Order: sequence, then structure tokens, then C-alpha cells
Amino acid sequence: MSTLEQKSANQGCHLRVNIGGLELKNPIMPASGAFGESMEKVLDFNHLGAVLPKSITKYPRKGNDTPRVCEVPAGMINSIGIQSKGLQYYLKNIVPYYQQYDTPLIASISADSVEEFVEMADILGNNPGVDALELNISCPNLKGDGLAFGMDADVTYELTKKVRGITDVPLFNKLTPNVTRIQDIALASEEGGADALTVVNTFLAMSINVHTWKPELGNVMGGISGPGVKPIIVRMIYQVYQASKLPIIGCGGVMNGEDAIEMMLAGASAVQVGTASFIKPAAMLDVLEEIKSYMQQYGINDIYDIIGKVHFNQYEEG
Amino acid sequence: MSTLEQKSANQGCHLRVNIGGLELKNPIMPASGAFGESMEKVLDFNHLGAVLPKSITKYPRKGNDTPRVCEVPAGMINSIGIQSKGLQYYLKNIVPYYQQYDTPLIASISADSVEEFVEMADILGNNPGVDALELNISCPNLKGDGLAFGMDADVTYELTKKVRGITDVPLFNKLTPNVTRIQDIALASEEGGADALTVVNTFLAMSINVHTWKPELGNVMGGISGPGVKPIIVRMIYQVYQASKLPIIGCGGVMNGEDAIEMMLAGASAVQVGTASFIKPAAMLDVLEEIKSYMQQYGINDIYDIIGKVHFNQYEEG
Amino acid sequence: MFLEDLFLLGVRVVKDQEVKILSNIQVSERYWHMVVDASGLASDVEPGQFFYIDCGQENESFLRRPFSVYRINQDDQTLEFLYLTKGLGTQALTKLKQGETVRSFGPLGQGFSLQEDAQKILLLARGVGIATLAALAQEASKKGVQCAAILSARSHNDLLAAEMLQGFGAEVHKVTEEDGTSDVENVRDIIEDITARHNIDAAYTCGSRRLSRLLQDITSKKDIPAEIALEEHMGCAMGVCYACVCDVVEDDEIRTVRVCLEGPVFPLQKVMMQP
Amino acid sequence: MFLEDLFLLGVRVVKDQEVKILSNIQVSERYWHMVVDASGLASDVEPGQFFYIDCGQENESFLRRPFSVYRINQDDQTLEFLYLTKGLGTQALTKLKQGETVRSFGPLGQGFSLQEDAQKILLLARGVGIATLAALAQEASKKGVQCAAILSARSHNDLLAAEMLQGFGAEVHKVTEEDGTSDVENVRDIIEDITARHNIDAAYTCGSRRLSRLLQDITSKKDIPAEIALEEHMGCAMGVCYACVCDVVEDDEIRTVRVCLEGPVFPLQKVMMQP
Ligand SMILES: Cc1cc2nc3c(=O)[nH]c(=O)nc-3n(C[C@H](O)[C@H](O)[C@H](O)COP(=O)(O)OP(=O)(O)OC[C@H]3O[C@@H](n4cnc5c(N)ncnc54)[C@H](O)[C@@H]3O)c2cc1C
Ligand SMILES: Cc1cc2nc3c(=O)[nH]c(=O)nc-3n(C[C@H](O)[C@H](O)[C@H](O)COP(=O)(O)OP(=O)(O)OC[C@H]3O[C@@H](n4cnc5c(N)ncnc54)[C@H](O)[C@@H]3O)c2cc1C
Ligand SMILES: Cc1cc2nc3c(=O)[nH]c(=O)nc-3n(C[C@H](O)[C@H](O)[C@H](O)COP(=O)(O)O)c2cc1C
Ligand SMILES: Cc1cc2nc3c(=O)[nH]c(=O)nc-3n(C[C@H](O)[C@H](O)[C@H](O)COP(=O)(O)O)c2cc1C
Ligand code: FES
Ligand code: FES
Repeated sequence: MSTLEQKSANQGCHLRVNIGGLELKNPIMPASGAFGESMEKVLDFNHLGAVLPKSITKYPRKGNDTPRVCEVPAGMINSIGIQSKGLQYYLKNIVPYYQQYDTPLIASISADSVEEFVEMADILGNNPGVDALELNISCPNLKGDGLAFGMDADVTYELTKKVRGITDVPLFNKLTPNVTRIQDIALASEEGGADALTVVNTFLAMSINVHTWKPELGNVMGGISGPGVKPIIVRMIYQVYQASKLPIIGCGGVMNGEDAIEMMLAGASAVQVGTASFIKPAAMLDVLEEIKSYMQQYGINDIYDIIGKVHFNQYEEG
Repeated sequence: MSTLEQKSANQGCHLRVNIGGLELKNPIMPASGAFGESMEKVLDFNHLGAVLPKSITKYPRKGNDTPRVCEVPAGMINSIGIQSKGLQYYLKNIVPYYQQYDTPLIASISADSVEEFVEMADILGNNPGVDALELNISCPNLKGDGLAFGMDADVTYELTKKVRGITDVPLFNKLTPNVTRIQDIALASEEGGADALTVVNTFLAMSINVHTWKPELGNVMGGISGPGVKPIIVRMIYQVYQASKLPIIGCGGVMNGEDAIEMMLAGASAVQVGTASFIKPAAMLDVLEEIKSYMQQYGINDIYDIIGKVHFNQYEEG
Repeated sequence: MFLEDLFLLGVRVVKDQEVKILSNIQVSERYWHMVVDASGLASDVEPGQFFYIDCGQENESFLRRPFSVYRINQDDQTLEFLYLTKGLGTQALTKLKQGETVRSFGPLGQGFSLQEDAQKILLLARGVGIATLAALAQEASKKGVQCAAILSARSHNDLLAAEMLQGFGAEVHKVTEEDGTSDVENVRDIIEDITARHNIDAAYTCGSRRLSRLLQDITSKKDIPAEIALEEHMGCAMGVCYACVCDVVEDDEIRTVRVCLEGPVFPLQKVMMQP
Repeated sequence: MFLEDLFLLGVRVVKDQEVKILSNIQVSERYWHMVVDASGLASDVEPGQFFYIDCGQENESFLRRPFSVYRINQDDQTLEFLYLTKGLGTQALTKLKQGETVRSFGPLGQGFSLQEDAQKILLLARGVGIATLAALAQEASKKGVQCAAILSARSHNDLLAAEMLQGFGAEVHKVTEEDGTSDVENVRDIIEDITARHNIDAAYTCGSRRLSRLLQDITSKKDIPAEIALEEHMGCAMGVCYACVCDVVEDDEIRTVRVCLEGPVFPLQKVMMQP
């Protein structure tokens, strides 16, 4: 494997990636819901590939009952329920706030209906401060047994196509892992006109306190994130990479540079970091540094020499 | 919550459970693939609720390339590929071997077609040494991108119904977690005539070595087990408990008595222990002891006072 | 301006760093006391603020744990924590030894406000809530503000901060389940007695919903400014995840605010105490 | 009877227990040496057998790790392990300190066979493979069997067991990448030289596929009985999970057998060496 051979001189790492038309200076960005303005105190947003605030809903939302997070082995479950100040506040405060940074803003949209997605995409996608849209078609926290748009290929296709019709901004579909065949949802997104895929949102999960006999979360169920589920996600990234031509943003359980490299080898062009920022507030910058050291160690000049390069001896899937 | 109040005197725990017609002296049994004759050196099989050897295939199978296991945070991935000596060996050696124990034998069947399932169920189900059948309709290790019978409700229904037609022995369907709505597969199993549900087999997963760029497993993908995925499984047990009347055998990530209690609160009537036996060979007996201490601590006389008793303040799902 | 908008404005430096453990010892059956070197901290620490501490990710303690400062020692640049051993995190914390370091993010959140002209304040603490109020007592003592404190606990064993408070010259009342003195009505009588004898300029509470409702009731009737330090399960501890919320009433509107950023200290009257 | 059926018959007591660490020290850049109290073990330990050791589940080392016994000291009832630090597990193992205990399951597997009438044996070890062969050299020395050993390693630094073997009276040949002497052809020459000078009754190898193929070739030509200790990733280490398999040829049939139960020691001629 020649790419792994130590190259004579390392002339600096090329970390730029293009995600469905959006140019990023490096592949590291926050995961929605684990990032916000108050993190400016702990890291310089200019160092990130993109900024990606919490999913926004059309109207203000109160969110779920507390406790909203609980800890599990190698992970956590959350059921924030998308507490939100609504689109107006977002347009007036959040979008302008990020203008001060030389980093593209990806706006994550959550909505209760296809129409609402279209309406919000119209407003946000056509706002000059927004560089790309991530459609959160996968949030499992809503009532109704964790159902999400992204659990159905036809709905995904319809939704994507309608949103595509209303805006030209790069469109990223954030998929849910709670499906039988993620490839089908990936293809539905591609056919609907998405420019990239975020793989993936959280797994629907539940934890019960054996002393109180109550669920650990006020909302009973929530989404599990963190390193414990990463191997399932690496598999999904690999499957989506085989099935679809769209660039992939890997997401789930990335705690360090090697986790990010693993996702990129599986096929991700960029990587989101969520829960790791709770364990270490500046985790994103650490991940980035570790990617650079890795590339230096192995003499890899361009991050594209890693993407999708997992290597097989024998078995190739059909 | 009166069941949690300390009762005056604890007159011994009633641990007997009935799983779809099969009486077990206690709810703890091994998970298929993590148990076998050579464990007799480390624990007395008479103390278990049931014995459950590795899934058997009709013909001998070589299994997958090594490495067949790898470690991940709070878990492991395996791709054994059901190495098997075939049904004849099983009938001649395995079934008679377990006759020496006063513990029911559940035979796990794996097959490549519905017809083969029926054929094997006919032979094993009508063998007096076999007390129940577990249909492994969920093994994700087979080639073809991890597809399994249990990913499709119609196939599950057909398969179950045909097997039901051929034998009267208690029939347990082992479900796969790699589905959009596990409730649908549970109901298909119930309608097809299954007597209980094992929830669940492993999640399809993958791990890549960032230094060699190769998958950690010879088979590329495998099934992830262990405590990291337990919260997803607790959720599934709870969902299946709400949807179906069949007794549930919880399986996945049980490392100690509290994990088993958690699954029982969610709705499991019995619990399988797999990976934990790799970490601690006598884990099953420890789990059992911890369940007894727990019941004593809270003055619970009958294990049925725990099953399905997760307790809600507000939210009840529809 | 609303509570929740206030704190995006001030840019205070918060650091996540390894701090050295100077001691970490068990002080009673369920309580431990840890002293760390605070010389490397970027900002001053205020009573009521907290640190988000990595208790050690072994033992499955994956997330960090929030702990308020128990004592702030400016002279020798140390910080003290008092913690109750409860679950995985606090148990893991007890394993850390003198000389080792612990990863600690802070100081975080908004501390108590102590008016310049205050003469006498009232502290009402339940259980380990005293860990949070003690730093305030220490500051009050430094500023010459007199303190009356009511400490409520399961048992005498859990009342270990009483002597420290007395050392600060506080008038300390202890109530316990052990003595059968900790019921709300008895505490009400003690508070009524204190407020009858003294002119209380402000009241502070931490550690019990029941007692907080009581104090809310008394202080609103008597028009005494009061603050409460709240606890909620946290994810990020820096205001981005919205895990740690509670409801406050401002301008007749219910607002859901973050304990880690807008709190943990809130005006007692604004907090909607869950039943 | 086939290899794989053999071991279900004998009921040997195997225990999973906490054993006390008497020392655990770094002996070279990459190697560590651990001594444990073996007085509580249920059975005698044979060279080639291994223990399945819980290196500490912190640091994400979830599964146990297999290590063969390096020395078996019957007199003071201790066992020694020599291990190479590689990943999470072995790194976690280095953190364990004298006086602490380590959970250890064993002795497991089938050891080497050393014929009663053997006069001279040949050991061929690569890298940490010597950790597995050393116990055999120790036993040979005890039984008065002479030993010739070829130790292959990256660097001199990694040849640390050489002196111990010399202490047992072994004739030791060292080859390294550092010296450019470790190529297969040079090793072949050394083996040819040893077999020319001595009547070798049995040969044993561990640690290198390349060298094992070489030894397979030479010993089959010369009709010298030979054994190999194999390594495979393990799940259960007790023969139930079929993670640790390798292919052997018996009666012209390929059989997939378990390294943890039927091995780790196998007749060299039976093993199908992957290319
Ligand atoms: C701002 C603030 C200051 C605090 N100051 C102190 C202090 O000075 N001394 C002290 O002993 N305790 C203090 N606490 C409570 C302390 O954080 C919890 O007792 C601790 O997190 C329990 O962790 P555990 O692993 O031992 O328990 P577990 O019950 O196993 O914890 C499981 C999860 O629930 C969370 N959790 C459990 N109880 C609480 C709680 N009361 N508040 C917040 N999260 C909780 C944990 O952080 C963890 O994520 C404070 C809490 C907050 C929010
Ligand atoms: C029977 C037997 C005896 C052994 N005796 C010794 C010994 O005496 N001294 C010594 O230094 N090493 C020995 N090994 C190898 C040792 O088990 C591995 O080096 C160790 O498991 C690596 O763990 P790690 O966490 O440091 O490495 P990692 O590469 O992080 O391990 C990841 C996973 O792969 C497995 N793995 C990696 N390498 C091996 C390997 N070579 N064999 C089996 N599993 C592996 C680990 O057990 C773990 O599950 C032996 C192996 C076997 C099978
Ligand atoms: C507290 C919390 C809140 C989240 N909120 C959102 C959200 O609003 N929108 C969204 O698309 N994903 C949300 N997520 C999911 C994350 O973006 C991410 O998909 C998931 O946490 C997995 O990545 P991680 O393991 O790196 O955290 C949230 C996750 C957490 C932990
Ligand atoms: C090494 C290994 C082999 C397995 N083989 C089988 C099998 O043959 N049939 C089956 O139904 N499940 C098999 N499983 C899945 C387990 O029965 C169980 O569903 C899973 O491991 C989750 O439980 P655990 O976390 O307690 O291990 C296997 C699991 C492991 C780890
Ligand atoms: S803990 Fe994340 S907002 Fe408070
Ligand atoms: S490790 Fe399980 S059979 Fe060998």
C-alpha cells in the first residue's frame, strides 16, 4: 500500500475538502446540537472546517422534560427535543453572529412536515449568511415512537426533491441509523437532489434506573451518541460510500484523530464531532491536530488520499 | 411504588419463568455462540435457566477468515460465520451431551433458506433431547451485505408459520436489531406462531485499522455486541413489549445483575448473557447472584414483579 | 434584557486544564474533600461557580461531573471541593490521589451576588448543598457580612461543614432526620425566628426543592432578595447542548434557561420549582 | 481421534481468579516482565500454556489478552510473563503495580510435548515468541535436555531472553535486522549447521510465519518432530466462540481448530501456514 509508505519530505498537509459544492478548509466541523456561540470561549471558530449550530425549528420549542441526558457505557443518550428559539431569532441573531468568522455556516433544519422543511429551506437557503443546509430528517426525539422522515425512502425522496426545487445552496441530508437499509435512504436523497449525506444521527435508545424503576430520561427514549456506537456508523458510512456517489460527512463517536481517519477510510470526506466536545471542550481542534500528525507520520500530503481507501484482501461486497 | 418498598421478610426469591411454554428455573441463559461444552470447566450448567449452544447449520461450515473478533469501546465485533460441524454431529454429540444436565436445551438453528429451517426444525424439534428451538433469523455475518431473514416482516411470517407447522416444541425467534421497526418483525413472528422472541442479535458493524488501512475482521463486517449497544436494545425490548404479547428474552450487553434487571423492567422475561462470559467466564452465575441480591435488597419475592414494570411519570407512547 | 441573553456578551476566559491534586481525602462516611492547585486558572472564581471535572473515564464514567467550589483560597491559590459519593463519577473521583492531576473545566456559570451594603445573610442548605453555600459564607466572612445558616441533613455525620461555618462566625442551626428536626415546619420556625431577631438582607439556598419552596414562600412574603443554586444533569457545561435547563418566569413569561450558563445561581423568585 | 475431540474428555480444573502481582517492570524499550503469585492455582502449568488476562477495562481494553507463561517457578510458586507493549491491552497492563492483583484465567490450552528420552532440542523464536519458548527451555534444562536456540529480533534490545537461555546452558544464536542477519536464508544456514553438528530430537517455534515455514520445510525433510505455538485473536479463550481458529491437516482433511483449546501448541507439520 504505497500511500502508507513514508514519503521523503512532507510539504504540508492539504486538508481542503469539497462537500457537494461547499469548500471547507479542513474536514472537521461540529455535530449539530453539540455546538454554539458560547463555545467561542474555548476555541477559535476560524480553525474549523465549518460551523453548524443546533437544528432550528420554525417556531420556538420548549424541548423535552429533564433529565435530558444520561450516561451509558462509552456514550450518552440525549433527548433535548430540539429546544429552539425559532427561525426569526435564528435569522436575527445566530446567522449574523457567525458572519464574523471566516468559516462557512451550515444551518441545520428540523421541521414537522415536508412543507415546513421547504418553507424554512427557502428562507435560510436564500439567506446570504447561510452557506449550506443540513436537513435533520432523522431526529428520533419526537413523540410517536421515534419516527423520523429519514426512515422512509419515498418520504426522503419527496422531501429532498421539494427542498431542492426551492434553493440552490448545497443540501446535506442527515440520515438516521434506525433503518433496515441505509443505502436506500442514501439513494433516495441522491435522486431527490441532495449534494451530500451526513451519516448519521443518533440511534434511538433507552436507559432505565434499576433503583427507581424510571427511565433515566424525562422523555423515556432518546438518541445514543459516543464511541460505543461508532463501529455501526463506520459500517454505514462504508455501505453508503459503496451505494451512492454523494460525498459523506461522517458523524458519531469520533473522539480523536484516529476515529476521524477511520471514518474517512470508510468513505467520509468530512467528519463531525459532537459528544467529544462534552468530554473535552476543545476536542475538535485536537482531532484536527491529530489528523495532521497522522498525515505527517505517514507522509500523506492530501487528505483525499485517505478518503474511501479502506483496503481489502479478499471479500468485496456485491 | 410499593414493589420497591422493603418487605418485612424475604422468603426466598421465586426465579422461575415461563418462556412460551418452556419452564426455566431462573431467567439466566447463555447467548448462542458464547457457550459450549468446554465451559463445564468453569461453571455448573445445572445452575442455568437453560443451555443454548451455538447455532447449528445443516451441513458443516468452515466459518469466516480470521481475525474473527476485534475489540471496540465497550464491546466487540465478531464474524465467526457460524463455524459448525453440521446437524448430524449435533444430534450425535451435542444433544446427548446436554442430557446429563437438569437444564432445558434450547437449540439455535441457522439456515440458508426457509426450507432448510423447516427441515432442521422438523428434525431437532422432534428430538426428545431438545426442549425448545431458537430460530436465528438474524445472523448478520452471511455474505450479501449482512442481509438476514429477520429484516423482512413477510419473510419472517412465512418462515415462522412453516416451522410452526412442523413442530410443537416452543419456538423462539431471535430478532435482528438492524431494522427500521422491530415491532413489525415481532408481530410477524407472533402471527406466524412463535412462542417467544429473543431481542436481539448483533448490530452489523465494521472497524478499520488506521495503520494498515484494512478492516479489523477478515470478513470486513461483523456483529457488535457488549454493553455499548445495550441502550439501543433496552429500547427495542421496551418497544416489542408494548407491541407484542409474546414473552421476551433480552439479549445484548448484559454484564451484571443490574443490566439484567434493566432488561426485565423494560419487558424481558429472561435474559441471555454472551460477551460477558468472555470477560468473566463465570459471568452468568454472577449475574444470577446479583439478581438474587437485588431482589433481597428490595424485598421482591417473585421475579414477575419486575418484568415490564418500568414506571412512567407522564409520557406513555401510543 | 433576559437572563438567557446576558451571558453571551461578556467574554470571560474559561480554561480546560489539568490541575494538580493537593489532597483528596474522605471526611465522613459519604463525603470527600479535594484540594487542587488553582494557580494556573485564568479567571477569579466566585462563590456559586462550578467546575466540570473529568472523574476518570475508566469505570464507565464517560461524561464529566459538575462540582461547585467549596472554598476559594486566594492567598495560597488553592480551590477546595466537597463532594458526596453517589455513583460512578464521584466514586471514580475518590480514586484520584495527591500529586495526580484532574482535568477540570472552569470556572463556569454565574455565582451568587452579595450586595456591598449587606449586613446579615441567611443560608439554607440541605445535604451536600452546603458545598455550594460554604464559599459564599467564606466570602461573607471576609467582607464582614454576618451569616446565619441552617444546615439540614440525614444525620450528624453529614453535617461536617458546620464547624467551618462557625469558624467564620456564623450562627449555625442544625436539623437532621436523625433527630427528627428536619421537617419543613421546624425549619420554617427557625427561619421565622432568625428573621424576627435579625434584619436579613439576602437569603441563599441549595440542595432541597422542599426547602427552596419554603424559602421562596417566606422571602417573597418578607420581600427579602433570595438566590438559589440549582443542579441539573449536564452534557456540555458550556451552554450549547440545552441538557441542563430549568424554567424561570420573567416578565410573566416562562423561559427555559440553562443551569450551566445562565445559572447555576438564579433569583429564587424567578425559578419555577417543580412539585 | 482428532485433535478437536481430544480435549473435551479430560476435565482439568481451570480457574479465573485474582492473582497478586509480585513485580511488573519494564525490561527494555518495548518489553515488560511481570511476576505473579501462583500459589492459588488449581493445576500445574506446562510450558506453552497461557493465561487470559484482564489488563484493566479502563483505556477501552474491553476483552482480555492471552499471554503464555515465560517461566514457571515451582519452588517459590510464582509465574513469570514477558510481554511486548503493543496496543491498549498491553499498555494498560504496564499500569498495574506490585501488590495489586490481576484477573487471570488459566492455565489454558495444550502445552509443548517434550519426550522423556529427548537429548537435544532446537528452539526457533522470533520477537516476543521467546516468551513462549523460554518456559520450555527452562523445563528442558531441568530435565537435562540440551537446547540450541535461534533468537531472531528487530534489534539487540529485543533479545533480552538470550542470557536467561544461556543460563540454562543453551547454545544461543542471535540474528537481528539491526545486524542484517535475520533473513530466512541465514537462519536456514544456522539450522542446517546445528542439525549437522547435533542430533536434534525435536524442534519448536513461535513468533514468525516465515520462520515457521522454514522450520516446517527443514524438519519435514529431516523427519524431526516439531511443534509450533500459534497466536490468534481470541474471544472466550475456552473453546466456545470459535474466534481463534487455524487450519490443520489431519488424515488428508483440512480441519479448522481452536488455538485456545486444541492449541496454542500444534504439531508443526499439521498446520497450514497462511502465505
Ligand atoms: C452546578 C452544580 C454544582 C454541584 N456541586 C456539587 C458539589 O459541590 N458537591 C457534590 O457532591 N455534588 C455537587 N453537584 C452534584 C454532582 O454533580 C452529582 O452528585 C454528580 O454529578 C453525581 O455523579 P455520580 O457519577 O456520582 O452519580 P450518578 O448518579 O451515577 O450520575 C449519573 C449521571 O447523572 C448526573 N447527575 C447525577 N446527580 C446529579 C446532580 N445532582 N446534579 C447534576 N448531575 C447529576 C451525573 O453528572 C452523571 O452524568 C453539583 C451539581 C451541579 C449541577
Ligand atoms: C496463546 C498466546 C500466547 C501469547 N503470549 C504472549 C506473550 O507471552 N507475550 C506477549 O507479549 N504476547 C503474547 N501473545 C500476544 C498478545 O496476546 C498480544 O500481543 C496482545 O493481545 C496484544 O494486545 P494489545 O491490546 O496490546 O494490542 P492491540 O493490537 O490493541 O490488540 C487488539 C486486539 O487484538 C488482539 N491481538 C493483537 N495481537 C494479537 C496477537 N498477536 N495474538 C492474539 N491476539 C492479538 C488483542 O488480544 C486484542 O483483542 C500471545 C498470544 C497468544 C494467542
Ligand atoms: C445533546 C445533543 C443534542 C443534539 N442535537 C441535535 C440536533 O439538534 N440536530 C441534529 O441533527 N443532531 C443533533 N444531535 C446529534 C449529533 O449531531 C450527532 O449526530 C450525534 O451526537 C452523534 O455524534 P457524536 O457521537 O460525535 O456526538 C445531538 C446530539 C447530542 C448529544
Ligand atoms: C463470538 C460470538 C458468536 C456468536 N454466534 C452466534 C450464533 O451462532 N448464533 C446467534 O444467534 N447469535 C450469535 N451471537 C450473538 C449472541 O448470541 C448475542 O446475540 C450477542 O452477542 C449480544 O449479546 P451479548 O452482548 O451478551 O454478547 C454470537 C456472538 C458472539 C460474540
Ligand atoms: S450542559 Fe449543555 S447547555 Fe448546560
Ligand atoms: S477464543 Fe473462543 S474458541 Fe478460542
